[in-house]
Amino acid sequence: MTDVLDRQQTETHFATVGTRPIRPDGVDKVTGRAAFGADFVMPGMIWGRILRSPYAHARILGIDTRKALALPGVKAVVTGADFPDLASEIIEGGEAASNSRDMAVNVIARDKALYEGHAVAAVAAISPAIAEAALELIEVSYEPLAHVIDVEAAMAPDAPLLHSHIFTEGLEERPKLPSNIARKHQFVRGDVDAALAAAEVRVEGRYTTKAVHQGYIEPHACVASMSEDGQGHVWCSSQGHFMVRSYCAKVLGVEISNIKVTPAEIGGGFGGKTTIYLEPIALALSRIADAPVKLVMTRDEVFRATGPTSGGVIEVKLGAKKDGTITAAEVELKFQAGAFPGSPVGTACMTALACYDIPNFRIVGWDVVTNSPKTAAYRAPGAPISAFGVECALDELAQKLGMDPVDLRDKNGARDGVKAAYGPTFQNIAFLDTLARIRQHPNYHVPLKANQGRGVAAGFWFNVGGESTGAVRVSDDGTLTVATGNPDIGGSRAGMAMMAAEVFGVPVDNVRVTVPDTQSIGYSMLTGGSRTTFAVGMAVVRASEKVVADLKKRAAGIWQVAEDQVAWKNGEAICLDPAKADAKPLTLKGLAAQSGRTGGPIQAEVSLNAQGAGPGFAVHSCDVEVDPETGHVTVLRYTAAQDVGRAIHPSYVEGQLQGGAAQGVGWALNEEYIFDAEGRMENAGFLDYRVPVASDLPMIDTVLIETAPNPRHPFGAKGVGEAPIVPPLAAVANAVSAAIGVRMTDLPLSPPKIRAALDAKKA
Amino acid sequence: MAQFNYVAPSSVDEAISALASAPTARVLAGGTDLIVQMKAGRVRPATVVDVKRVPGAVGIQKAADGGYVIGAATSGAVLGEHATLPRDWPGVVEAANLIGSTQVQGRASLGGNLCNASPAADSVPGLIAARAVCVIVGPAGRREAPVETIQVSPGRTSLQPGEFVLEFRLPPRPKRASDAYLRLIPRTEMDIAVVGAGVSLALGDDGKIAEAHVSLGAVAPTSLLVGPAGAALVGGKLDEASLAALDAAARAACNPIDDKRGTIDYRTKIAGVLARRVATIAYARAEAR
Amino acid sequence: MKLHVSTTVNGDAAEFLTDPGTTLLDALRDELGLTGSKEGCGSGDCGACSVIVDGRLVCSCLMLAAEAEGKRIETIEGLARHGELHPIQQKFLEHAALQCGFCTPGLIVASKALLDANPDPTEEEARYWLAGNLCRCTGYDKVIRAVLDAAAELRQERRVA
Amino acid sequence: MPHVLAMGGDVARFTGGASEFEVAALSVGAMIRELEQRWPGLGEYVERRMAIAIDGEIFQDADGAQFRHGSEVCLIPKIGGG
Repeated sequence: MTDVLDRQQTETHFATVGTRPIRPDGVDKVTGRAAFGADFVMPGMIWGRILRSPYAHARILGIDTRKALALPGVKAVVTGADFPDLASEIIEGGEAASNSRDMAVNVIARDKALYEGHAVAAVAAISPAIAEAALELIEVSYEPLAHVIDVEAAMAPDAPLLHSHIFTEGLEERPKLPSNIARKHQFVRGDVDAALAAAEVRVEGRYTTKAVHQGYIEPHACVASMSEDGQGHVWCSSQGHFMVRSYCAKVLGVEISNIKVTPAEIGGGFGGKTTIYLEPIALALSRIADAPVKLVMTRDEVFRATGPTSGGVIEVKLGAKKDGTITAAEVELKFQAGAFPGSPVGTACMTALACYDIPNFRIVGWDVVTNSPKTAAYRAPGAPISAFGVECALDELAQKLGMDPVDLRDKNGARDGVKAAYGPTFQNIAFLDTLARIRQHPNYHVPLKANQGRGVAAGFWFNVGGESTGAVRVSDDGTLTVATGNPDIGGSRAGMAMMAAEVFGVPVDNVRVTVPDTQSIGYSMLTGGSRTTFAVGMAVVRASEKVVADLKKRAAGIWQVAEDQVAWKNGEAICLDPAKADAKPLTLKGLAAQSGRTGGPIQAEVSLNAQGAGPGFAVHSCDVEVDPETGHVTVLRYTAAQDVGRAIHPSYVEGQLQGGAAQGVGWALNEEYIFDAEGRMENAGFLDYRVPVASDLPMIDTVLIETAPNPRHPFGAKGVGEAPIVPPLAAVANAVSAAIGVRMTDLPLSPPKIRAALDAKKA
Repeated sequence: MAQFNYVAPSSVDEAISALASAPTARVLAGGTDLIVQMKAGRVRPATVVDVKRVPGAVGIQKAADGGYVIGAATSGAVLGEHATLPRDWPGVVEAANLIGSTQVQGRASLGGNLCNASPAADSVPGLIAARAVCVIVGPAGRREAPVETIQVSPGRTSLQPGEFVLEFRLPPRPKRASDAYLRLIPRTEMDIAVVGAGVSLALGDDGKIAEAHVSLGAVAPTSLLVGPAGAALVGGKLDEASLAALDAAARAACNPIDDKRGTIDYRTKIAGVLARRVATIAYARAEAR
Repeated sequence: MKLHVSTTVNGDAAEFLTDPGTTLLDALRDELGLTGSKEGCGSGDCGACSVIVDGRLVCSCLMLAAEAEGKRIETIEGLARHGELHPIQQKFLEHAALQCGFCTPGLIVASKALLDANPDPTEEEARYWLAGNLCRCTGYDKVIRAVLDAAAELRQERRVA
Repeated sequence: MPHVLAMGGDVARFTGGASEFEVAALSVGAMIRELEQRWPGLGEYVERRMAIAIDGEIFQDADGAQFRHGSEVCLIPKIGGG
């Protein structure tokens, strides 16, 4: 159960913020009305399918589409040759920058297939069955090439080379030869070598993780129509329809103004829907077929062809004094990027030590291309992987020092005024409170039995702000419509309605929220980086304040008093002018009814670029029991505490903590990409890619820490969506290691690995 | 899915001729394996014969000898809800009820699970340990065969063209006899068995094990009836020595592969662990009857 | 060759023509326009397509449309009646038991089948019954609380009735 | 004068090794122009690739953001997210 003590301790009281109303889009979602990507149909619509490479790495010598085109019912076939060749260029899609040429080649292969599942051609036909049959008639001649998927193998000088144009960035001098190492990142402070040498206690470890998928349940889907005048319209589920618009325009080489994107409901993303796969192909097929084209991925395609996050190697050295003061940390990270540069190793470096105040450190990260699907963002990109290594090493250090793992983190924990390892000085953070609340939680004091273990870990995420638009309209009955440019992935419409209701002083039921298409609302960066409630919420609050100011002005006009003689309270304008003692308050409804006479429709749209998102800190504790004969792990208890600034809708904040914890438990115990000797994925389905099911988990207890509201946000909100997936990998691994008395360093902690570790311990 | 003919015959003979009509014809019972394989293009039958309307294919009857006749296309959910079957053959029922989710239970059948011929089929070790017999119908008429003779290798069965399994026969269950099935999976549900073990045993009046049958799944190309493992239990009261002998016999019978679901070493060790645990459960159940 | 199928969907007679290879899920979504049932995997591993056929919970992606001949089918669209949400739907809203909402129709249909079969499930029984319904957003905590709360309310209603 | 510290990224490549320096500029936009003047290419690099933390608060693409005298200005790689 979530404990809300902290909110009671804060003086500020809100009418709506902090309550738990039913979300405005809820009924549509429990009745099956909500329309997701694959639910949309258009008159005259036809169906597309995509042909994908069976090879992990192959040169494409030729593609013969004639037989497919000759099949009755086939309306269009496209290959890489139907798309423009783009120059290498960084484009700011609103999230982590991506390279437009790489994105275009990832959408559909040109001269080489770089991973199994890489799209090589696509068809559109009058029925799904004909489209499927047509795929088998496309003849592609491949020259298979040696492939490499393991990150360290890919870094070797003699490794099969994916791209001849990659020369490692970030080195002292540009290398003479191309390689698979796209970039070196480095973050240094103090003299780590001297500090390690002088340390009274040292720990050292090598940790490894496998590629894992976001695992959203809704496969990618879109309907696209490209008319003869070059106007394209896309209906799709994504984390940002403005992102889809700009990326499609890039890949197709058309003007942004020629593409309109209407957002569908999105069935989960977790970062995986922050880029495009199907949309430009559907548009290209539609342009040729003169009909709207629907493309829907199978689950198999989602696993083989959309972005997982990196598998990685994390090497950690820590040095400390006997009293537990950490004096030195050395971290080296090697990340699979997939087929193109851009693994999250940069943010993994920046977050690796962010929870702690460490005077001397060196963090080095390597971004390495491999013959696997191009990685996409996944919830706090990179942070869970580096935290896995660092938080396990801290656990080992605590054991060596004979210290409680929470106390060790508390002694070295980040607090206001501490210079973060990634540069800036922290302010308004509540990491120490978060640790304290885990230490106080009853779960942390339940006695453990044989074969049981307890693990603790911490995690950090920056949270971001960014360009956002919110519009507020007053209907003539006085009810409100709020519009934003951000797809609602987890209940953000509830937060938007609540923040607007708070400003207007009206019941939240009087507020409707909508997410219009790219032509009907101002530009907004995508829904990601835990930015929506913070940044888009700011835009909605500012727009609401503008409308309230307008309402006060109109009331002043009606009363014939100065504007400063009008106050706004509980949804109505109040006249302060003693000379007008008889002036009855003017309600929102009353003012709306007179809008025509007082200046016309009442509305405001605010676009801003939100800055100063407050960082989030999470601390999790996990209890497990291990079956010593089978190595099977049961999660007994799980507690997630987090510095959330202030929870707008506590239920959905708790939901973020619980969902992040569950994904992290899956990552720790069972989830992994398994490739065969040819580099083909062996478990591209939910049967053998094992995400947690309901019976795998206990209730996930949450503690929302609200002692450090974000001063930049009108109601103190911080981003909450990403931090909760950072600690679980290490929290679970620390618990398992404690239960079996062996340090487990290679994820996932599947039963065979644990049984093998136990056998090795006996021997 | 590739195109095919769908037929739902209402008699055994129609079903046989439909199956005989095309060499690639396949029987559809619950479809929880067949439809997945057809979607993936792994099988492309010209004809799909839905046998659920064939008399006898669905339902559970008590046989004259006190045993059971179970329609091969009867869903796992129906087995679990039967008035007496779960009491008399708890191992057979719990094995069938471990196949997939609640949703899959609504469709998946013993016949489909057996004839899909996966070495990891959960219900097969339970049936083999129970000494269940298949009633097979085909162009050559009706024949009976022990369950362990049906699977010949992964994906292949000993059924002849036009033949299909219509029913399973389970022997009558005396007092002080019971069975059990256990499997090891990485999660708690929804996985394919890494190892499965079924034990059926009967106690003599002296409380000693008079008869015992042990079957293992997912440790060889087909589910195994492990004679020496059963023999290790007979004559004892499940003391440490006989459990150790059972463990050793189970491991000795293993001929598994390394794959995405488990290693040779792991599967072999777990076969012994599960054999011991499942024998203990079956013994306790037998004593309680 | 198309097959003619006549069936009952949410109490109303429904007829459609289908290819033998069309699944019940595709028929519901494409022929009958009932898109509340979702396809998350197409292989029976996620439960987003859960429907109730002759009182039995099944994955509609693992059933041929042709097999529906003469069957009674209940989908998510049939749960709310006369402008009233089913108590399970109401509890999902009150407990915030959904985030993206894609798995929600399948979870609610599966929960209805659970409470029809077992009006008073334990937390463990609910978790195992619903193990075939993947949810990636919620970690299941609020889903299970909603289902158990709905069970209590339905038992109360029965007592009153 | 605002004190600038660069963490990560390739700033030192432009400055001939320096990752800490003072600037006269009192806004992000002015700093970017100043850096471009002092180390050709650095201004554009910072504009495209770096976020700017002013006294602990992270700003991205915010030319108007103001510094105070003695502000801590930290250049860090731009941050995305999931």
